[in-house]
Amino acid sequence: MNVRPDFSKNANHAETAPAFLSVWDMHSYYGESYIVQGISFNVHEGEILALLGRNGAGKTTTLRSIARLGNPQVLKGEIWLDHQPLHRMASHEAAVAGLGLVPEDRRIIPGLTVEENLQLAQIQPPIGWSIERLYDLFPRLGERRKQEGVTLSGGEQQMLSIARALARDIKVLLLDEPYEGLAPVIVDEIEKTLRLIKEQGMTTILVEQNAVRALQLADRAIILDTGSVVFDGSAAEVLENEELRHEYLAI
Amino acid sequence: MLGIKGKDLSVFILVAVLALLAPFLLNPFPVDSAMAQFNAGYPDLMQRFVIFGIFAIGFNILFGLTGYLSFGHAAFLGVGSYAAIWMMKLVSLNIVPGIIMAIVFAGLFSVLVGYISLRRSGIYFSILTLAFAQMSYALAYSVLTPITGGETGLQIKPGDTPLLSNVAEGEIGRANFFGLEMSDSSVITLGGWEFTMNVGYYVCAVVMIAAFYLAIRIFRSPFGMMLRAVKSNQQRMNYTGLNSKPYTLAAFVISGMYAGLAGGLMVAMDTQVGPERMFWTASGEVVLMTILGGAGTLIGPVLGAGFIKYMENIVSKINSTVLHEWFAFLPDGMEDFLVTIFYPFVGKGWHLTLGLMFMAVVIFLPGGLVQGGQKIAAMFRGKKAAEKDGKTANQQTPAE
Amino acid sequence: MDQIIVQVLNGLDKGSAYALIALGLTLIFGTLGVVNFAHGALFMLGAFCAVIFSRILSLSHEIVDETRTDFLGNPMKIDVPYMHDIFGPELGASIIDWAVPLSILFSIPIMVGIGFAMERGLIKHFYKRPHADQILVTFGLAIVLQEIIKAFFGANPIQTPAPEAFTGSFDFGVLLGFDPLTIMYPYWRLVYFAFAALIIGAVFAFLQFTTFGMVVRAGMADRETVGLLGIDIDRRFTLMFAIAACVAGLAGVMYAPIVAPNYHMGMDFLVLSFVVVVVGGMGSLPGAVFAGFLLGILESFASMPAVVQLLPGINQIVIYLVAIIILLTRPRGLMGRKGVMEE
Amino acid sequence: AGHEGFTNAPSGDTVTLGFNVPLTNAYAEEGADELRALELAVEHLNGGGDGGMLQTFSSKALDGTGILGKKVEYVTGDTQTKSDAARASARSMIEKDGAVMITGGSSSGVAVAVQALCQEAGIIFMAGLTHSNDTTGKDRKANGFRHFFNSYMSGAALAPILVDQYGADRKAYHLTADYNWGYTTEEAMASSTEALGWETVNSVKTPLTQTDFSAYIAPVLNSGADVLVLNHYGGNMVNSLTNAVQFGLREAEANGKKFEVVVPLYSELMARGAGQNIAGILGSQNWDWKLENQLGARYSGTNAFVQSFGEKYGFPPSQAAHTCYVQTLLYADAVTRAGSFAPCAVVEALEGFEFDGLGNGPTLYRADDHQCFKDVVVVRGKENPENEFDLVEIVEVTPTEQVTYAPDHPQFAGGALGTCNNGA
Amino acid sequence: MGILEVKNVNKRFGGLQALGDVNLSVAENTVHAIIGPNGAGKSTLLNCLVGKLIPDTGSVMFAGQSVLGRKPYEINQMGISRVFQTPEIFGDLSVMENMMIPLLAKRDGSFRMHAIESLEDERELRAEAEKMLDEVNMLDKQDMHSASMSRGDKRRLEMAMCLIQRPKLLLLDEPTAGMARADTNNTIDLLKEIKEKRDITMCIIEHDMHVVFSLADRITVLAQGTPLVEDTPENIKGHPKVKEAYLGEAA
Ligand SMILES: Nc1ncnc2c1ncn2[C@@H]1O[C@H](COP(=O)(O)OP(=O)(O)OP(=O)(O)O)[C@@H](O)[C@H]1O
Ligand SMILES: Nc1ncnc2c1ncn2[C@@H]1O[C@H](COP(=O)(O)OP(=O)(O)OP(=O)(O)O)[C@@H](O)[C@H]1O
Ligand SMILES: [Mg+2]
Ligand SMILES: [Mg+2]
Repeated sequence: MNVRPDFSKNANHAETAPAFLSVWDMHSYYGESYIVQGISFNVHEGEILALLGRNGAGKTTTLRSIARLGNPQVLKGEIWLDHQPLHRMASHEAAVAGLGLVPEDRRIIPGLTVEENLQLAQIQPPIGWSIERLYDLFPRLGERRKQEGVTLSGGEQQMLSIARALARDIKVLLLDEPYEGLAPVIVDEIEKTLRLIKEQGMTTILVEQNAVRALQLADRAIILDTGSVVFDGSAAEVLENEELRHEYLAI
Repeated sequence: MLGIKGKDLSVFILVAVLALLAPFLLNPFPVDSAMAQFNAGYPDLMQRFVIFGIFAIGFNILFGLTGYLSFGHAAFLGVGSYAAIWMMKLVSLNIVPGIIMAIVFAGLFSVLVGYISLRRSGIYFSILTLAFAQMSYALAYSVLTPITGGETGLQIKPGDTPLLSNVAEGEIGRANFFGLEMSDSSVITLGGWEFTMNVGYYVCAVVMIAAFYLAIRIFRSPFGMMLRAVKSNQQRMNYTGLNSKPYTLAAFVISGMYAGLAGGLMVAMDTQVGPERMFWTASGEVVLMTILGGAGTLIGPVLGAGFIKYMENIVSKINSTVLHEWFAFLPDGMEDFLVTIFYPFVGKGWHLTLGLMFMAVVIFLPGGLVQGGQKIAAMFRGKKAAEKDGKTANQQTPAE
Repeated sequence: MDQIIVQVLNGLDKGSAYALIALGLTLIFGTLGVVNFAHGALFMLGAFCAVIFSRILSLSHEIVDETRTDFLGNPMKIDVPYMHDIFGPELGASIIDWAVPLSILFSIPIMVGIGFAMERGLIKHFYKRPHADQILVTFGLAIVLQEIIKAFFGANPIQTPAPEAFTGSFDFGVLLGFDPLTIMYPYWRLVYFAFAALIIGAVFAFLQFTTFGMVVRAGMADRETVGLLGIDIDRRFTLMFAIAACVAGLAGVMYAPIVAPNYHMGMDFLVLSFVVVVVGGMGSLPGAVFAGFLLGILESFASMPAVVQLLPGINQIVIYLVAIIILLTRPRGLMGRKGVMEE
Repeated sequence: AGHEGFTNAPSGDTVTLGFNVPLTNAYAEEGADELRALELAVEHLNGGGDGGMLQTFSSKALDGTGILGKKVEYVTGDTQTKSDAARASARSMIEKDGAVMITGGSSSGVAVAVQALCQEAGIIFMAGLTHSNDTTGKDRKANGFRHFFNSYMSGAALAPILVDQYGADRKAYHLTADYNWGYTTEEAMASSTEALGWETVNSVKTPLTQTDFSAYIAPVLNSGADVLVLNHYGGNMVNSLTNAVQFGLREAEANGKKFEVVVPLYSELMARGAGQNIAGILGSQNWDWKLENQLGARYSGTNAFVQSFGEKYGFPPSQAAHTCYVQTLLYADAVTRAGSFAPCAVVEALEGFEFDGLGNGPTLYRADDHQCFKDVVVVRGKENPENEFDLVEIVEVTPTEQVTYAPDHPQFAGGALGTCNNGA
Repeated sequence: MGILEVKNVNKRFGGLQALGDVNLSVAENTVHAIIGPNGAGKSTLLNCLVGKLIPDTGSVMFAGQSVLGRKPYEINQMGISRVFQTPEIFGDLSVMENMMIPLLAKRDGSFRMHAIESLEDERELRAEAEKMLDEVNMLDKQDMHSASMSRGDKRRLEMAMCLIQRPKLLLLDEPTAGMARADTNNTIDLLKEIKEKRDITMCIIEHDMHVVFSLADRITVLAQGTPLVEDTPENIKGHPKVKEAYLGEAA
C-alpha cells in the first residue's frame, strides 16, 4: 500500500535525505476558482520550511489543502506524511496521522473556555504536551483558563491557537501567520519556542508576512506566486537574492 | 425602461407576459382530453397563483433580503382579509376601498408585531412572530367570534347593505371593481380548447405585476442593498453609522403590507374569510413557497407559490377513476398495476407527493426551482457555452 | 387549594411530555443546529412503535363461529391471537395487556435505527445549509413519514391502553390529608412523569459526565477546527441524532396510552415543542426541560374554570403570551447560550 | 330540454357532480367513507349494482338511467377541513369541471363556507356531515340543503332519555369545543336538559387544538357536578373522553349518584378511536346501520344500503356515508321530478318534500330552512363490542315531533334563505 | 484640549480589571498610537470609544460631546470610524456595494428609505467609491464577492470603507496585521497621504513597530489596563520600561 512516489525528479533541490512530508502536483479549487495550480515540494524531518508570498498567493490555501479541510477541494495531487497518504484522508484522520494546523484566523471555539479549548485537543489520542506545560509556556493562558476563549485579546487567542496545536502529539506543525497580532516580546518568545520544538525534532511549515523574520528562523524557503512555486531553496539563498526578494516579497 | 434594466427587465417582462396570458398558457390541453385534468387555467386557481405570488413576493422582501425568518406572516394576510370583508359588508362592494383598508390594517398590525419581534434576531425572532400569529389565530377562532365570525368566518350575507352600494332586498352583494363584477368571465372556445377570461383574475394579475415591479425596484434600490447588508453583517452596519432597526422594521412592514394586499385580494375574489387562514401552517406555507422557489431571487417566490397551489388543487383532485381513464388504453393488468402505483401519490395522497417534492427540490436544487430553471437554461445553451466555461476555468485565477 | 394541587400535578405531567419532546428537539436543534421539523414525526413514530408492537403481540388467526353471523348475515369470523395459542389465554392476554411498557424495548433499537438512517441519509448533508433549507427538507420528510403511517394505520386515533394494572387513579388527597376523591390522579400519568424524569436524568448524566456534550457543542460551533483536532465529529453527530430520535420516540411510546396515537399527533406538538425549546433558550438542555415544565404548569392553570371565566380565551393563548413575555425580558430565553441560532 | 340559463347547465349526455370531502387532515377517515358512499350512489343512479336505496325510496322517479337520462359522472376534491381549501376545491369543481351540485364535507365551518359559495355561484349544495345549528340557522341559504340533524335536535332527543336514565335531579358540567359548533351544541344541550330539571353547574371552553384535556377534566369531579357533557367532536371527543375515563370519572360517584358522561354527537369512526372508553356513554346519531334490524320496517332502506355498501367494501357504512348517499339520491330525485337541473327548479322540488324509505323513516325537507326533520337515534357505547363496527347499541329513537322546532326558534335566529340563485 | 478626551475610564470583566483609570488626550489632526502587550486593554479601550462597550466609570468626550450612552451608529455619525482587529465587512456583498454603504450612511444619515430609486443612478457615489478603491489598489476587484477575498484584501477593503466616510477620527485596530510587506508600505503611504490631505485624527493600535514609528506623532503605552507612558516615538523607543515590557529585541 505504502508505495511512495518517486519525487527525485520533481524535487529541485539537492538534498538527499528522504522527505518526511511530500506534496506532489497538488491542484486546489475554491468552488470554480482554481487557486493552487500544481505545486510540489518536500519537507524533511526536523526542518523548518518558510512558505512565503504576497497576499492572495495561495499560502493559506496550500496549508488548508495539506490539512485536508473540505474547502478548498484538492482535485489532483498526492500528499504523503511519513509513509501515510494524507490525500486519501479526511481532516480528522490527517490530524490523527500527525498533522497540526494553526489556522490564520485562530479559530478559537466559541462557547468554550480556554481550558476546554485545550481539553478538546486532547480527546483524540495521540496526546502531546500536558495542559500544565502549555500554561508554563504561555502563563497568560493559565491566568485566563476559565475565561471564554473568544473573549481573549487578539494576541492571547493566537497563543491559545498555538498551544492547542501543541497539545496534540503531532509530527508536522503548520503555522499560518503565527506572529500576527502579537507583541514583539511575545514574538521573540514564540520564536524561541519554535526553535525549542525544532530541537526536539518537530517539522514545521511556517507562513509569515514578515519574511526576514521567518527566513532567519527557517532552514528552507518556498515562495509562492499565483498558486505556483516560484522558488524552492535554502532560506539563506532568499536572504541573499535581492532580486527574488524584491520581486516576490517586496523587501 | 421603467427604471429597471438588463436581466431584471427581461424577468419583469416575462412575468408580465406569463401573467397576462395565463388563461391560455395554463390550459394547454383540450377540454375533453384525458390530460385536461392538468389544466390549471380556471379563474379560482389562477387567482390563487397570483395572490399567493404576491404574498410570497412580499415575504421574500423580508426573508430573502434581511434573512429574518418570520413564521407569522399569515396573521397579516388574515388581518387584511378581515379588514377587507368588513369594508365590503359595511362600506362598499367595490373592492378598492376593501383592498386599501386591508393594506392599511395589515401595515398597522405589522408595525406592532414587527416593533416588538425585531428586538430579537434569529430563531428568537421567528418564535416571537409565530407566537403573535398563533395568538391572532386562536383569538379569531374563539373569543373574537363577534368580530371574526369564529370558525365559520365571515361572508357577505343577504342582509348586508353597504353604505355606498345598493343591493336589492334579500340579494347577496357581489364584489365589483367600479361595476365590473369579479366573477364575470367570458369563455373563448377554440377548437377543443376553452379559455376563461375572468375579470377577477385580470384585476389580480395587474396588481401582481405592479407588486412585482415594486419588488424589483426595492431589490435594486439603495434600501434593498441596506437590507442585504443587514443580513450580511449587522455589526459592520452599526459601525458604519446606520441604524439597522428601522431598516428591518421597514422591510417587515412592507412585507406585512404585501400580505395584507394578498389578503384583501383574496376577499375581493372570494368573499369569505375564515381564521384558519392565520394558522401556523399557513405561515409555514409561504415560507415553503419562498424557499422552494428560491429565497432572495426575484421570480422564485412566484414559482414556489404556483407550485404548491398547483399540487394542492390539481393533484388532490385526481382519483382512481381518473387514473383508470388515463391508463385505459393499456391492457387491463398493466392498467391496474399502474393505477396501483400512482394511486398513493394522488388524490388523498397528495400530501405525500408534496412532501417528496419538497425533499427532492432541496436535495437536488439547493437554490430552489429557480436554480432548476437555470440548469435547464444552461442545458439549452448547449455545448458552446460548456466549452467556453471549460476554457475560462483555467484562467479563473483571482490571485494578483 | 386541592384544585391548585391537581393543576400542579397536571402541569407537571403535561410539562414532562413537553420537556421530553423539547429535550430531544434541543439535542438536534440547540446542539446540532438543525431546525428539525421532523421531530414531531419522530415522536409520532415512537407512539406508533407502541401501536405496532401491540398489533404484533395481538397478531391473530381467524376461526369461524358458525353459531353467530356478521352484519351481512355470513358466519362470524373471530380473531384469536397467537399469543393465546402460545402462552395460553391468560398469560397471553396479560402479555398483550403489557404491550406498551414492553414496546419500550422494541422501540429503542427502532428509533435509534431511524435516527441513524435519517442523519446519515439526509440530515448529514444539511448541517452547512441555511436553516431555511433544513426546514424545507425536514418538513418534507415529516409529511412523508406521516403519510406513510396514515397509509397503514388510517387517519383515526388508535387506542393503545396502558396495562390493566395502571388504569384507574391514585388518590393523592388522602395522602395529603384531604377528603378522599378530591385529588385523583391517573396511575399512568404518574408513571409518565417518573419515566420522563428518568430519561431526562440519563441524558443529562451522559452529557454532563462525559466529554461528549462538549465535543458536540464545539463541533456545532466550528466543525472544521474540531476536525483539525483529530476528532471525527460526523460520528458523534450521528450518535447525538440517534439519541435525540430515541428520546423523542420514547416520549411517544409512553404517551400512547394518554392520548390515542394518530398520524398527525407529531404536527400537533411540533410548534409547541419549538416554542418550548426557544423559550428555554437555544442550546440549553436545562432550559428546555425547565421551560417544558413551566409552560405545562402555566397551561394547566390557565385552563382552570375560574381563570377561563375571568379571562376568556386565556387558555388558548397562554403559552404564546408567556413565550412573548419571556423572550422580551430575557433576550436568549430562560437559559440560552449566546450566539446559538441568533444570526 | 331547457338545460340552459343556469350555471354549468349540462350540455352533453353526462352530468357532473362534485364530491368535496376531507381527504387529508383529521377527518380523512370520514371523508373516505363519504366518498365510498358517494361512489356507490353514482353507481346506483347509473343503474349499476343492486340499486341500493333506489328500491326502497318512496319516490319512484329514479330509474337507474342516470339523471334525466344523463349519465352521472363525478369529480372529487379535498376540503382539508379548512374553509379556504374547501372553497377552492369547490370553485375548481364549478369553474373547471362544470359540476352542477356539490356535496360532502364533515364540519360545519366547511359546510357554511361551501354553501355560501354555491349560493353565489348558482349551484345546489347538499350538505354532508354538519351538525351546527348555523348551517340551517343563521347561515342558511336557499341553494343549500341539510339532511343531517343538528345540535338542537341532539339536545331535544337526548334530554328526555337522559332524564329517564339518570334522573331529573342532575348537575351537569359542560366541556365545550371553543368554536361555533361547540357553542350551538352546548346551548342546545343546556337548554333542553335544564327544561327538564337539570342544573348546569359550569361550562368551560376548550381550545380546538387541545390534545390533552387533563387540565379540564381534573376539576370536574370536585365541582359539584354529577354529569359531564362533552361537547366535542372528532379527535377532541376521543381525547377528552379517554382522559375522562383515565381520571376515573366512569367509576366515580358524586352527590350520591353514579357519575355519568354524555357525548351529544356520536360518530362511529371516532367511537372506534375511543375504543373501550365509550362503553356505556350516551349520545345521539343521525342514523345507525342496525336501525332496521332492531326497530323494524319504519327504517326501511337501511338494510338495502348496508347490504350494497357492505358487499362492496366489506364493512358497514357510517352515518356520514349514509348522509352523503341520501343527499345524492335526493338531489337526483328532485331534478328528475322537476324535470330540470336548474337550481331554482331543484329547490322548488326539494322544499317541503316528504319522503320515506331512505333509512330514517318518514322525513320532511322543510321549506322554511331547508332542514330535514326525522327521528333521532339515541345510542350508547356497547360494553362488549364484538368487532370494531359494532361499538354502539341503539337505546331509543326520539320521534320527529319531539325534535321539531319553529323555523324562527331563537337558536336558529338571524338567518334568511334569500332567493334561490340560478347563476349564469 | 484634544479632540478626543478620555478621562478616568475603568472597565472590569468579572474579576479582571481590563482598563484602570485610563486618561488619554488626542490632539486634533495627529496620529496617536496605542501600543502595549497582548491583553493590555487596547482593543477594550477602542470598544469603549465606539459604543461597543460601556465603561464602568469615566468619561469619553469627542469634539466636546460625550459619546457615552450613544449607540454605535450615532457615534459613527459624529465622525468616528473604526477598523476592526478581525476584518468586519459585508461578506455577502460585492466590493463596490461594500463601498457604497458607508457613502450612503454619510450622505443620508442613519436611516433613509430609498426604496424606489435605483442603485445604478447613484453615479456620484460610485465615482467616489471607485476613486477610493483605486487609492487602495482594489479597483480591479470591485465586482468581487467580498467574502472570497484573501484576508489582506479584506483588511484593505475595510480600511477603504472607513476612509471613504471622511471621518474626523479614525480608529485602526492593527490595520496591517497579516498584510504583505508591500501592502503594509502602501498602507503607510496611504495613511500618511490622507493625514496630510485631510483634517483627520487617527488612533492606531499596532504591533508592527515599523508602522507605528513611521506614522505616529505620539504614542501611549498601555500595560495591564493602565497607561505606562505617553511620549513621542523617539522617546518611547529608548524608554527602558517599554523595552522590557513590550518591545523586546525589536527596539
Ligand atoms: N473561500 C474562498 N472562496 C473563493 N476564493 C477564495 C477563498 N478563500 C481564498 N480565496 C482566494 O484564493 C486566493 C488565495 O488565497 P489565500 O488565502 O490562500 O492567500 P494567502 O496567500 O494566504 O494570502 P494572505 O497573505 O492574504 O493570507 C485569493 O485570491 C483568494 O481570493
Ligand atoms: N468580554 C470579555 N470578557 C472577559 N474578559 C475580556 C473580555 N474582553 C476582553 N477581555 C480581557 O481583557 C483583556 C484586554 O483585552 P483587549 O482585547 O483589550 O487586549 P488588547 O490590548 O487589544 O490585546 P491584543 O494586542 O492581544 O489584541 C484581555 O486579557 C482579555 O482577555
Ligand atoms: Mg493567508
Ligand atoms: Mg486587540
